[in-house]
Amino acid sequence: MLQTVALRGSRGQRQLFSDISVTVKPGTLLAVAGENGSGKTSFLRMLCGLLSPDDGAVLWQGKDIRQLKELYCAQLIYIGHLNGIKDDLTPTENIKISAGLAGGDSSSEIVRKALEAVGLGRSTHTLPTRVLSQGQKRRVALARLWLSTRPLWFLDEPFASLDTLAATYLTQRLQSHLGNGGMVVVSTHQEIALPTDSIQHLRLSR
Amino acid sequence: MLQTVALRGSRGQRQLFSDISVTVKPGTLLAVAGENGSGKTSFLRMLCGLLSPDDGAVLWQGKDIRQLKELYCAQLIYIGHLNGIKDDLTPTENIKISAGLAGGDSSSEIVRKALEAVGLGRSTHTLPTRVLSQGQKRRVALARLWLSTRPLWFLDEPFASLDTLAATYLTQRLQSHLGNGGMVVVSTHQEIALPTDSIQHLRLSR
Amino acid sequence: MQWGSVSEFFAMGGYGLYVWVSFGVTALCMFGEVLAVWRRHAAAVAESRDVS
Amino acid sequence: MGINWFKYSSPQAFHPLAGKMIPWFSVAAGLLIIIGLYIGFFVAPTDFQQGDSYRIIFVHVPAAWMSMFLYVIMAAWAGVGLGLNARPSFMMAQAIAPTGAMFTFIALLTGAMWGKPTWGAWWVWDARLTSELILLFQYIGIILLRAAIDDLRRADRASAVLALVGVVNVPIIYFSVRWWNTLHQGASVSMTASPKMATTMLTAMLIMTVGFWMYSFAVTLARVRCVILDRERQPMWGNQTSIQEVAEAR
Amino acid sequence: MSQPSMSEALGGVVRRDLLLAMRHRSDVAMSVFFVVIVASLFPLGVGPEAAVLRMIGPGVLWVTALLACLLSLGRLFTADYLDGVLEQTALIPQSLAVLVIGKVFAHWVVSGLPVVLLSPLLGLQFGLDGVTLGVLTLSLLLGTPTLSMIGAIGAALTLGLRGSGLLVALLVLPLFIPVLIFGAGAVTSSVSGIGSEANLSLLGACFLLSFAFAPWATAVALRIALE
Amino acid sequence: MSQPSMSEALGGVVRRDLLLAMRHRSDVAMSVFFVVIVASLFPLGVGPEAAVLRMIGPGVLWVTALLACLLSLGRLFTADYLDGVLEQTALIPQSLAVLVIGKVFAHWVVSGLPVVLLSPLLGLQFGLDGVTLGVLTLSLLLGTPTLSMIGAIGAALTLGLRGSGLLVALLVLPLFIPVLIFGAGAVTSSVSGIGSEANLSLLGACFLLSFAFAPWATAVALRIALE
Ligand code: HEM
Ligand SMILES: Nc1ncnc2c1ncn2[C@@H]1O[C@H](COP(=O)(O)OP(=O)(O)OP(=O)(O)O)[C@@H](O)[C@H]1O
Ligand SMILES: Nc1ncnc2c1ncn2[C@@H]1O[C@H](COP(=O)(O)OP(=O)(O)OP(=O)(O)O)[C@@H](O)[C@H]1O
Ligand SMILES: [Mg+2]
Ligand SMILES: [Mg+2]
Repeated sequence: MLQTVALRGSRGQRQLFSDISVTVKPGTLLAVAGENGSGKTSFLRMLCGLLSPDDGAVLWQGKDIRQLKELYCAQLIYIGHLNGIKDDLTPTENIKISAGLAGGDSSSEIVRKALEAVGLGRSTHTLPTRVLSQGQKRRVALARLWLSTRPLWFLDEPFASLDTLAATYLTQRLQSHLGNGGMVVVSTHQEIALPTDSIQHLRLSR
Repeated sequence: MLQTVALRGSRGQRQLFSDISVTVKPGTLLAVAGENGSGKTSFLRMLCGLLSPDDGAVLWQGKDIRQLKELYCAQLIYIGHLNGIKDDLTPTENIKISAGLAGGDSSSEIVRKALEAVGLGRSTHTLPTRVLSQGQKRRVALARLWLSTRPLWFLDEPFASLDTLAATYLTQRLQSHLGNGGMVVVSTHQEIALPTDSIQHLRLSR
Repeated sequence: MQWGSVSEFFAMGGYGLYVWVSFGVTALCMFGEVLAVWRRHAAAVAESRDVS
Repeated sequence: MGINWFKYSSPQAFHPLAGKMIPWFSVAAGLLIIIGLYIGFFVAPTDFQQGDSYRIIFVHVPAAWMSMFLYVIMAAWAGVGLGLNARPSFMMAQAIAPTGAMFTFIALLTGAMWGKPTWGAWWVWDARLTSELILLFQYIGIILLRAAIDDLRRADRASAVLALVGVVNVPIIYFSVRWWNTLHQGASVSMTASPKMATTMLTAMLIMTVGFWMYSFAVTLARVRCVILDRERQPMWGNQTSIQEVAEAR
Repeated sequence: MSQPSMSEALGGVVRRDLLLAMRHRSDVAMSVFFVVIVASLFPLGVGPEAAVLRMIGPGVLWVTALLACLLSLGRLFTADYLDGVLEQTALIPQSLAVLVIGKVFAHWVVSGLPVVLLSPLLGLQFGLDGVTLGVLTLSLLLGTPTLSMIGAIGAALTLGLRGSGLLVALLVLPLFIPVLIFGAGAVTSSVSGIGSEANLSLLGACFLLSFAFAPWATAVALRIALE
Repeated sequence: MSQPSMSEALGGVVRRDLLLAMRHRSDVAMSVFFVVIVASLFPLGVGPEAAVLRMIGPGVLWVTALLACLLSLGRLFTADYLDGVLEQTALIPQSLAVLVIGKVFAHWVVSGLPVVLLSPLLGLQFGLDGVTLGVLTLSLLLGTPTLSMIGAIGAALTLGLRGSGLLVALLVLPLFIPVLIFGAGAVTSSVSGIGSEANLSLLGACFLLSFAFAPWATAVALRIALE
């Protein structure tokens, strides 16, 4: 269970949000909405521990994530605006290495399946990621979700530049993750086609 | 009037599209659709002359753009996946300089109006663009459209990472441009809220 | 006191140049720093008055 | 939850306090330096080996000591800032750097002025001299790194890390004369051995040193006040009126 | 339709790059400090003998200038390439070669000019005399823009041909060497009292040659990189 | 839950960086090329007298190695920062300091090791004898990883800042100087027949010191840069 307690965040001189207390229970998704520049990305990075809050705390299973450190990192996946993949490596290599770094199974078979699950055809698996299109790069980044056994996902506008087919794949994956008791925090400008009872909304305003 | 004649394009070993012949008349918009990796970006770059076609030609007012060169560049605006703005300059400086480079009016007043038209509040005009959010950066890039007197616009997924308000602004701007006899080629995964008679669809398939 | 006259004092036994440049530059640096900080403070106060 | 009471120790409260302390330190500095100079020039005898050139010692050694002390103090504030996430200690570190750089420059310059008559060269690439030059580069690096970062929070913490890393150089400077065979003079003041210098010389030097300390306190505190005002002007700490009152309540 | 004049376009490119450089006022100070520090490294490594220092001085200073150029070459096009400004530049209705001259000029003002202005001081460190200092400054004034110009080709090619950077090195470094030899040669011959006119005019020829061809080659390389 | 062992995480980081280096093998070639060119420029610029060359050889070679390290520092974290790999690395459930060691090691293998392996050949150019060549290689073997380690701190501190190539030079060169002095000192003392043990053990001390503190400082600096 992920909890925020009176979280306050600012960038530079600007306070973005304050006094945010939400709870994300297993099997639920928190959709963070808000205008451009309202602080969605900052909020997500704070939940990951990449950004430190001005005030308040983020609790995982009741413990402050600043105490948990690596133990907390082992619970989460974060996919930000940046894809976090190496342009000069192929999708296969990228996913293989990041699966290895996550401590999971990284056999070629599994990596191939993950890439196919996200709709990348065989022929693209061995091209350098640099030559892929915007949407294909995003798919490579998202393929990590298909390998993951971690409960906590933070996705920053995962649907951006995906076509409708890829968006469906992603929605299905989110649904199955929630079904397994996973937790998701996602920022997006779009509607998410999931059962409403599993979605909780948070709106940041400027 | 923009015309393509039996255009064929390929990247690496892969043929992306072939035999594309479309005509974009003044006051109309060409919406290019297609899955991720189907070649939308490549098609747009080809229309700008950044990429050379394998076969066929792009004609502007009946003349091949490879002959026209700089004369053709003076007719168009291209906004790609990359924003083409300098992270270390402020939005004002960025727009001012790119207006100057386009040979247009670049008075502070006009620049300010353009930034406000795209929904960027005063306080963000003088921050370095680096600290802005993803969507705010995109807005800065799009602000160029409000300064432009050029007839031909190429927009590559302009709606990506914009919030709904910004998307409305953009749609309105597109409409007024078309109303003035402008031409737009846009690639997007979303529906565009414009009168259907001014939209022409092109679907690229893999 | 070992100095017979003022000029003897300034000559510093032939090492006047070295000694006085040392002390002079030190004094210059220290006074300069004080002046710079003082002016910066004045400017900061003036500006914070402008803002409010 | 992390305890962050340092974060709330208010710079606003510190500003007038510093304002009250500055005059005392300034007066002390002025008096001590005048006394030190008087003893140095009129009481201390001429050295039988070096003649009167040795009188450079009265600025050289205090400046050299200050350059090292101030670095250590700056690094200590930086460390406290990093450890407790305390903004005021970063401000102290920021305020000390220019003064430290200035004393380093003075030590180098007066050393060069001394070296010409005694060693016959302005500059030699000796361990003590080189490491002192490195110290100057370190100060400049810290100042420039801060200037290169717009975000205050990052600027504070990045220059703090750099300051801490650079501390290794200080013992190198201090012990270089003992560790290597250098042209430069070894320590003549030490805790263990009795002073080798004439007592008047030593007295003058020590008084000058204390004077330089007082000067550093005064200038640093004054600069901290500027830093506080500069930072408060940005609306982060809100409450503009109270800042103006603070500024005027000097 | 709206089309910028050549001076407008050139001015815009130069202004943007200078503005970027001035964004942090410490930028220029930095290249000065870099040169000072590197020039002081050599006495540290080589040892303090004055005769040796005077002998290696010209070479060391020239290598230092070259390195300052080389270090800052990375920011010539890479940033523009990554943030999409380069493709916008390619779409400006002016000859790309002209715009390249603008970019190279701005780059030189920030990274080359400070070194030129500083060189007399550095020369003093190495014990060079008055006339030689003049020759040093003049040779750098002719040589550093040439290096920037040639470097631009390399920088542009590196954008396009990621895999074959060795080819780039093979192509550009040999072009750097003559400039270095003529430059250092001019200073050395002045140190030993021989006239330095021959070397200086060779440097001038290098400058003209690079001015005539480098922008064009760079523009072509950039278009290839953008495809 | 799935948590990589330390060796898995370290291995992953090293493997990715080496794989990337193999993708553009030119990077490796570049630093070798740089060293060869700069080292060969000196005999060209200074003149062919054997005695002078032997005297300046150790210093020039060490300065060259130092500069090669400096030039390649930009590659250490910048790319990872821009494409988001760095923030993913910071989220790996292992101490970031350990992962930094992995990255620095991979960087050294690509940019430092080739220089070490090449150094005997370069030493021959300057007329160094057999024992001295050994000392040169050994000193570089101890010194270049130290340089990479120290350089990593500077690279991390200046991540994402403009003009960072020069800023990084300014920040790390002061810390490089002791390494340079001990390294060049070891070789010089071997040239003049004095034992080089003292300098070599000082180099060793520098290595241990930097190994103990630099990764930690770098990790802190990276977290600051990512905020
Ligand atoms: C640019 C050249 C020089 C530099 C950078 C320099 C640096 C320093 C430093 C850092 C100290 C303080 C360290 C300590 O207390 O052990 C010091 C102390 C001292 N220096 Fe220098 N120095 C230079 C030239 C000279 C010269 C030319 C002389 C005289 C011949 C000299 C005489 C002394 C003396 C007597 C002390 C006091 C040592 C003690 O009592 O502990 N210095 N110098
Ligand atoms: N140094 C600074 N000074 C002032 N404001 C800053 C500074 N750094 C960041 N900001 C502001 O902080 C906000 C960061 O927002 P963030 O990236 O979290 O937004 P977001 O909700 O993810 O937006 P988007 O939908 O566009 O991705 C922006 O509004 C930006 O202008
Ligand atoms: N060297 C190459 N070899 C093989 N295929 C390549 C090569 N370079 C590019 N491609 C392919 O060309 C296509 C480029 O597509 P483009 O970027 O135009 O797509 P797009 O329609 O804009 O996609 P998106 O919606 O994701 O932006 C991709 O499918 C990519 O895999
Ligand atoms: Mg965002
Ligand atoms: Mg595309």
